Amino acid sequence: MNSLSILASATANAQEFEGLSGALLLMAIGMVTVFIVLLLVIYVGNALIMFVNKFVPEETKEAPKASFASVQSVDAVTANVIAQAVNTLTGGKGKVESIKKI
Amino acid sequence: MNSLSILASATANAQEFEGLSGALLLMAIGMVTVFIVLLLVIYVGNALIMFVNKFVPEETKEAPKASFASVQSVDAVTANVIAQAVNTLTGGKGKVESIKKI
Amino acid sequence: MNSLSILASATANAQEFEGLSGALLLMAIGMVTVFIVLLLVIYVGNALIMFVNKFVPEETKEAPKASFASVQSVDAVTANVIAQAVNTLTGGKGKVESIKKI
Amino acid sequence: MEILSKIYGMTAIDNLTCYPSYLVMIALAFVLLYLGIKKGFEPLLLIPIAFGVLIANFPGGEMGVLAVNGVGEIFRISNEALQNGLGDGFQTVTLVNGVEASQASSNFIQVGQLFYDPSIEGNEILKNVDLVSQIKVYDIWAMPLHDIAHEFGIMNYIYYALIKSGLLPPIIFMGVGALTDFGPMLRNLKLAIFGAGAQFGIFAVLIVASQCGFDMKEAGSLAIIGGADGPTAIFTTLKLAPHMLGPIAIAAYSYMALVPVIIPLVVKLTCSKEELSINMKEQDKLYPSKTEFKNMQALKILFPITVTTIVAIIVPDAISLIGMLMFGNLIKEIGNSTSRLFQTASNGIMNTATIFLGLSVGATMTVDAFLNLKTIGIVAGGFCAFGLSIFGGICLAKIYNLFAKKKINPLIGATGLSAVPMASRVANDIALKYDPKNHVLNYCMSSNVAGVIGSAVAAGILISFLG
Amino acid sequence: MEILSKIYGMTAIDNLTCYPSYLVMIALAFVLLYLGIKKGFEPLLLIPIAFGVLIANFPGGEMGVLAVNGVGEIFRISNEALQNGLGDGFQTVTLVNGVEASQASSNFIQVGQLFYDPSIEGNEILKNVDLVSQIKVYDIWAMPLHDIAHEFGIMNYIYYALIKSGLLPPIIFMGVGALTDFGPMLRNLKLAIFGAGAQFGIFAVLIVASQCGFDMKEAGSLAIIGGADGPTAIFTTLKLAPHMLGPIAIAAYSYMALVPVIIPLVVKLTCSKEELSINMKEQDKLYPSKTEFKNMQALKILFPITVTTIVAIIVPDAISLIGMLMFGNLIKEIGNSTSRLFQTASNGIMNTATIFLGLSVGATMTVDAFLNLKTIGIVAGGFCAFGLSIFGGICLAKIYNLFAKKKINPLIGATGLSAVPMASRVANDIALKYDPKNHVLNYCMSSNVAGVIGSAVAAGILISFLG
Amino acid sequence: MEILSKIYGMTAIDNLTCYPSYLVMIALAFVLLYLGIKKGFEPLLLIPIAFGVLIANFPGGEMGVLAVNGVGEIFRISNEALQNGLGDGFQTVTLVNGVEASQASSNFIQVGQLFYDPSIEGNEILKNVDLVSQIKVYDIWAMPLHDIAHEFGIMNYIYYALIKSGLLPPIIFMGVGALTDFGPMLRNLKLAIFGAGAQFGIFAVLIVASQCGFDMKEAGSLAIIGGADGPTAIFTTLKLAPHMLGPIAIAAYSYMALVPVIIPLVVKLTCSKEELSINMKEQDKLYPSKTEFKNMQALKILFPITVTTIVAIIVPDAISLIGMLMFGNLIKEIGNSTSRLFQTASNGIMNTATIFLGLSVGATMTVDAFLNLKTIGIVAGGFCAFGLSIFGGICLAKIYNLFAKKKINPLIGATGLSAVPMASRVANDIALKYDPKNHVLNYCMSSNVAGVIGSAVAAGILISFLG
Ligand code: NA
Ligand code: NA
Ligand code: NA
Repeated sequence: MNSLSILASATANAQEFEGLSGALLLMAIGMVTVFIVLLLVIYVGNALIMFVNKFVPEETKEAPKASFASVQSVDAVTANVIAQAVNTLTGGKGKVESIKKI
Repeated sequence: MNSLSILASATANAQEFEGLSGALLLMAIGMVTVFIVLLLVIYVGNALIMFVNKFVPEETKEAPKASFASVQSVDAVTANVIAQAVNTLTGGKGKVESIKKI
Repeated sequence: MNSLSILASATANAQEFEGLSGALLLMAIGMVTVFIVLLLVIYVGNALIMFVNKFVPEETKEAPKASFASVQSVDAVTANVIAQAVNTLTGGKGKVESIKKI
Repeated sequence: MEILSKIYGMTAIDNLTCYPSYLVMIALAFVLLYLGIKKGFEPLLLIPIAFGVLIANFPGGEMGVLAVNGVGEIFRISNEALQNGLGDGFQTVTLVNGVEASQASSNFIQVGQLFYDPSIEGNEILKNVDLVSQIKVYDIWAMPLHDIAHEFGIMNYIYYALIKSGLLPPIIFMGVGALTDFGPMLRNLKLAIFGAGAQFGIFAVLIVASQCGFDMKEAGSLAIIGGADGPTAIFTTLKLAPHMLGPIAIAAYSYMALVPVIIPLVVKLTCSKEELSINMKEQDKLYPSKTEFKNMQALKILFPITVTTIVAIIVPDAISLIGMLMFGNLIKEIGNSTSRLFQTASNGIMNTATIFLGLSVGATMTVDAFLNLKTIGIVAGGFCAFGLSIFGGICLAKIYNLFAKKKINPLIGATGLSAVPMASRVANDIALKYDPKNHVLNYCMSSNVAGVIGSAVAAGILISFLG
Repeated sequence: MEILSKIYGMTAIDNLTCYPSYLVMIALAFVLLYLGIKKGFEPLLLIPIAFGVLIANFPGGEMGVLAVNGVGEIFRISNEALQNGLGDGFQTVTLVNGVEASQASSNFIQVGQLFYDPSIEGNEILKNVDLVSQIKVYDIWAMPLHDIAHEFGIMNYIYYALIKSGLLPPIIFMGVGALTDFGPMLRNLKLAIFGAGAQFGIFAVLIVASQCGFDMKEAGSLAIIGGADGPTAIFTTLKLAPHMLGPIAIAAYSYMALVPVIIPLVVKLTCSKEELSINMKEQDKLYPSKTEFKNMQALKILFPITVTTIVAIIVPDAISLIGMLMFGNLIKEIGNSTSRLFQTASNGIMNTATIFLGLSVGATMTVDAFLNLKTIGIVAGGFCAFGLSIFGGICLAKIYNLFAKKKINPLIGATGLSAVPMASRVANDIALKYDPKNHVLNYCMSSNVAGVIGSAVAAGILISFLG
Repeated sequence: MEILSKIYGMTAIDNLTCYPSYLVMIALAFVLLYLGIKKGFEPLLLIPIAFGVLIANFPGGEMGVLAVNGVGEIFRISNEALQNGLGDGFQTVTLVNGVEASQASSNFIQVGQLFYDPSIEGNEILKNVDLVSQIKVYDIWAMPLHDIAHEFGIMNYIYYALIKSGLLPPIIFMGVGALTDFGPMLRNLKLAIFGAGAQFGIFAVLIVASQCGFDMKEAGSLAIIGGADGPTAIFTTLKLAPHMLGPIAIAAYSYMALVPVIIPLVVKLTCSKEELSINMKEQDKLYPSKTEFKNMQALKILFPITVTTIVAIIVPDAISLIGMLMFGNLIKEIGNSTSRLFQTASNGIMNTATIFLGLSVGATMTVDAFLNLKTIGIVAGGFCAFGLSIFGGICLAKIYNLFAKKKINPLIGATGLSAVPMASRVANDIALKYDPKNHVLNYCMSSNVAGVIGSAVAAGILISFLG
């Protein structure tokens, strides 16, 4: 099978599947492909589990922190958002008793 | 220098800067301009500081309140802002001890 | 009046309303229509009130829950629920003592 | 009186009385609103869709998505041409400029702000043969988007910019991915295979529909309802048979809302009490799995990348759906460093996409796109596809049980349908009815999530071979 | 020195000194920023608009929305053509290629990165007759959106994609609807009629403006300022007279910000102390309403659907505004099951729409679009429309009181203007000034919200008959 | 077997084995994902970019941004033409229809769903001379956006609508502005000048690159990496050399992530211990500033407006970047009355822009756009530009210290690079290493933020003179 015939088969269009036999062929193609894909997901998934267990067995504690280029700091954003919340909620008269990050 | 020659110089395009001398010219233009801009920012910024100190020396206490034309109330906004705050702050593990409205 | 003439009248364009008489005609059309619409809103609104009082007199307690097709879990929903809770609680003057995530 | 006549001319009353089919569509909108609001049928999608149907079906409102023929043409005649032609004699009109009669859209002509169907007798205006030559033909694929907005209103604009372009279904899939947890699937990876079995309904209904007057593209669009996945159904229909978008989307979301009815029905017809009482946890104790999970976090990050690669190699046409689904999932699982993106993908972007998708899909449901026999076929065929998909999953589980020692509850096959997570909840409830200790939820979630991948793959196949 | 010369050529200084009118626009931007920031004039809209005016008016920045003539043409000449033509003799140029002189845009030609006005003497370049033949004509309606961005910059892109397409005003109305509570209106449904009376200013100013040099479309756009509703004014102007968009939007939002000044002014001129002291609650006690509300929640869900249907039948052209308004309200009132959509419609979508609407409406305020006599007409006419609308509502209340036993405070007529909820608050303050126990807020809200519907209907009528 | 053959034909396997360069791109995607996820290299941008690279490089997936030639043409041949031509004899093909061989895009032809490179031997299909005449030419600038989506998939749509249009970089700058605090800069305004010195790397590398086989436009795009600012680099590249967008964006963001490595390296090579120990606070005490700040709030509101005006006058081409940056900052500093807009600009809009920018910039990284010698030049040249910019800032500080009494720590020069705020933190850590009491963070923030303005200005100059 050379690449030309591949190309031809890849470019099959609706007409080729007209009629009962075409529809049955499409069903066969479809169900086989769906099974192939999910079997691959299962097998490669299992390989992945083994890979992870072998090479990265420990949970990473600290994920890298998000940052935007040219962004000041996330703390500032947090503080700002909280300030806004309090401000909006209380109409300028509220107070935040305490904000804890555990 | 009349406006025609200005126009011509303003519309210089890539070809004019081909070659080493062109690139050097562009470097000179670029660095001079960057310095001009930031010097202007500094000088005008200082003027601004003096202007503010002289004419609006007091901090305004109450900024005007936001409103949308034909908008009823801000309950939705409040809810959203708090959601944002809680979300941003906790990142899954934080807690807001209390937000009080007096 | 057959549908052809209707069509013609419906497709009137700016030229037809040039001049003082045209503008006056447009004013008449406009004010009459605005009154018709708002009178209909009032009358149908009153009918609606009667309809609701007669056929759905009880407040439904439990609104159906939001769900996205193929949606798993609820981190985003959690944020939303908090927003809702805050909204309900405050009602413009309430206070949220604490939102804790342990 | 001139005033009242002009006001009457402005209103939609004349058109609504001439063409009562509009009233049918408005009534349908009310029914859908009722189902979405009161009955809680997938309210997030059905309510926008229903409202879209409502506002689309008032003549003159320009809020309906115009039907186009197979090559993207829209026909209109200017008001001047119309008025100039009134004095002439009338003749029957047949559209001859290359439009196939089989195209739904060729039957309809927008005249000024009104719609006229040349096949209806008494429709004098278009019988004037002189007018036909003055009908303006718009090529929707050659018009800039802002010109579409300018000529045909904002709903056509939203439709072509966001829906017909194929943008929103993958965007919604990004949000779905950001809200999906592959943990249960990873813990019971083997059960994912039932996400393949439960695509049976798609291909079975494809065969039936292709024998019942639908062409292959239409049959494929109809059949994908059996995938039980809204965005997938919409994406496939847009590629294969966009003129059937409205009914198929509504059928897909309605049946997904009816999962608590349909699954018990199919299960009752096909499964014995013994089968439904199979306790997965006891099976796990009898035949314990050797798999251990030392680093679930890393696994969950690697998994979406892996699945994307596999699907992209085998079914490239499914990559816009699966790729975006997995991207959404990835930015969730990475955690802190991409949580900003996750928040926006799963909230702001997804909700915005849902609103515009719903409204404009609803707006495609104009009279000629809905009131035809194919709609009945879609309603019936969609139901069959749904049922047969559940049946396919159950059968696969039964076949598996014939050969394996470690038995599998057929409910896990049934949830291969997708409709996450409602199908799993419904299946769990059924299992608990037979044995109050038999919690199958986590097992069902595996096949259930796999069903999303399965139906996206099926969609890719249909698009690849029929598109 | 070559360096400094080239730098000088790059700057906007030469253009700003040649055409000091740019400086006027920049000064205007500063004034608007001052009003928005310091005086709190509708800051959410006026600040983006003002910033849009600022960045639009530096020659070479490509951030201004280009004026087009009536058929959507833009004229430009390439730099090469310009430079090639420099050796030739100069002649006076008159544009003759089909451009009507009355179109504001035909007066201006963009040459390279600079703008030249052929009507200004000493503008040698365009006097070269050979150059005229080389002017390139762009048809804005035939250019794909990304080509508009490519040729004319992002502000034109945003303008054509979001504003000229008519998309953002309905989107903002969706957010407005999600933030509107029809409860007060439902509780005092009868008072909604004053939302009709207070459209008087629109049609009165339409008559005057049409007699003062504005054509009917321009007069309609100017008059709609009297609707006291920003998105409605923008939507109408886009359909009728887009070249006046900037001044009309700014006038509309400025006068809405001035409601606390304008309403007391009109009230003082037209109402007696007795009228203003009419206590609605006591009237309610004297003539109690029989209406009871057993299920307000259901009512609030049914109401937006009903209003949509009524408006869609009577004024189909108002449906994109009213339909989206009511859709926003519906997803709010349904509650839990659509709260995701409500959140996004009333926050993310609305704020995004506001930013882009403001910036690009501001960017339409280029020299030729603003510095002409019509702007004065808009400022004056808009004020009259505002005042006459308030007057119309008050008159209707007075007429009503002539015939009815149960009297109505004319302030409720005044708030029919809309400008929700500021008008109601201002009216309430006035009432309290005359009688500290006379809280009319809830009554005013009825006519106030009805005024939004009323002006959208008026907009639909103008678009229907003049568009 | 027919079934398996058809499945094989659908997969990307055949293409991946024929053209292993795809595998290189997929591997690159994995490397970038690793760097973004595990190493924390600018994850917000690099992870979407990496995922974009991944999904773009599966043949048949239609998720890659197609390369176009200099005039925006794309070449394709239909499947029918291909199949009809199969019977004929084969001949070597040379593309002759006006495409310059130097254009990257002309080397590649999309045939049906597959890509073929006519320069590779054994590529029989395109050797058929009859087919060449049937190659369809698409003009990307004449195709409506929805037609681009329809013909080339959603990634091309997103790319042309949001990226190539130049929209997203200014939008992201709006968000950046909303997250920037000009307070530290205002308090040490003099130090802002180092934001100018640290643009040296841009123009130095421009010279070198222009002598090493890059044309001036490409050299400018490469050089702007030295601005250490992602959106600025993307914006400039889009205007000057869009075919190099992918590698430049990745280089820019990677080096920004490497700031904690690059700055110490350059500092170590150029600065003595004495210089690094200069304590700014003590200098302040020795030579106290006379400036006092009576109203920082007003100052922070006036400042962005002022900077916008200055930049707009001197470098109009920088206004879309600087204007949006300052608008974002303005709506933040105004406070309460525009906080709705600030919230959305800095969250929803910015995150949405980041996702789509990342994915589609990644999707431009197809085989032919990346696997060429220029990529190596970009990687090397970008690094030099980065280093030289830091060097330039340091030199300026040293020169300043030669003449001034009040000495300046050269670290403040180094942070003129921008890469806010990481550069400042890194510089602070270095200073603390030499003297644990020497906190330079607040001083560094001044030159650091000024560096953002500086590189946007440099970008405007490059666009103005080379664009
Ligand atoms: Na499925
Ligand atoms: Na109004
Ligand atoms: Na920089």
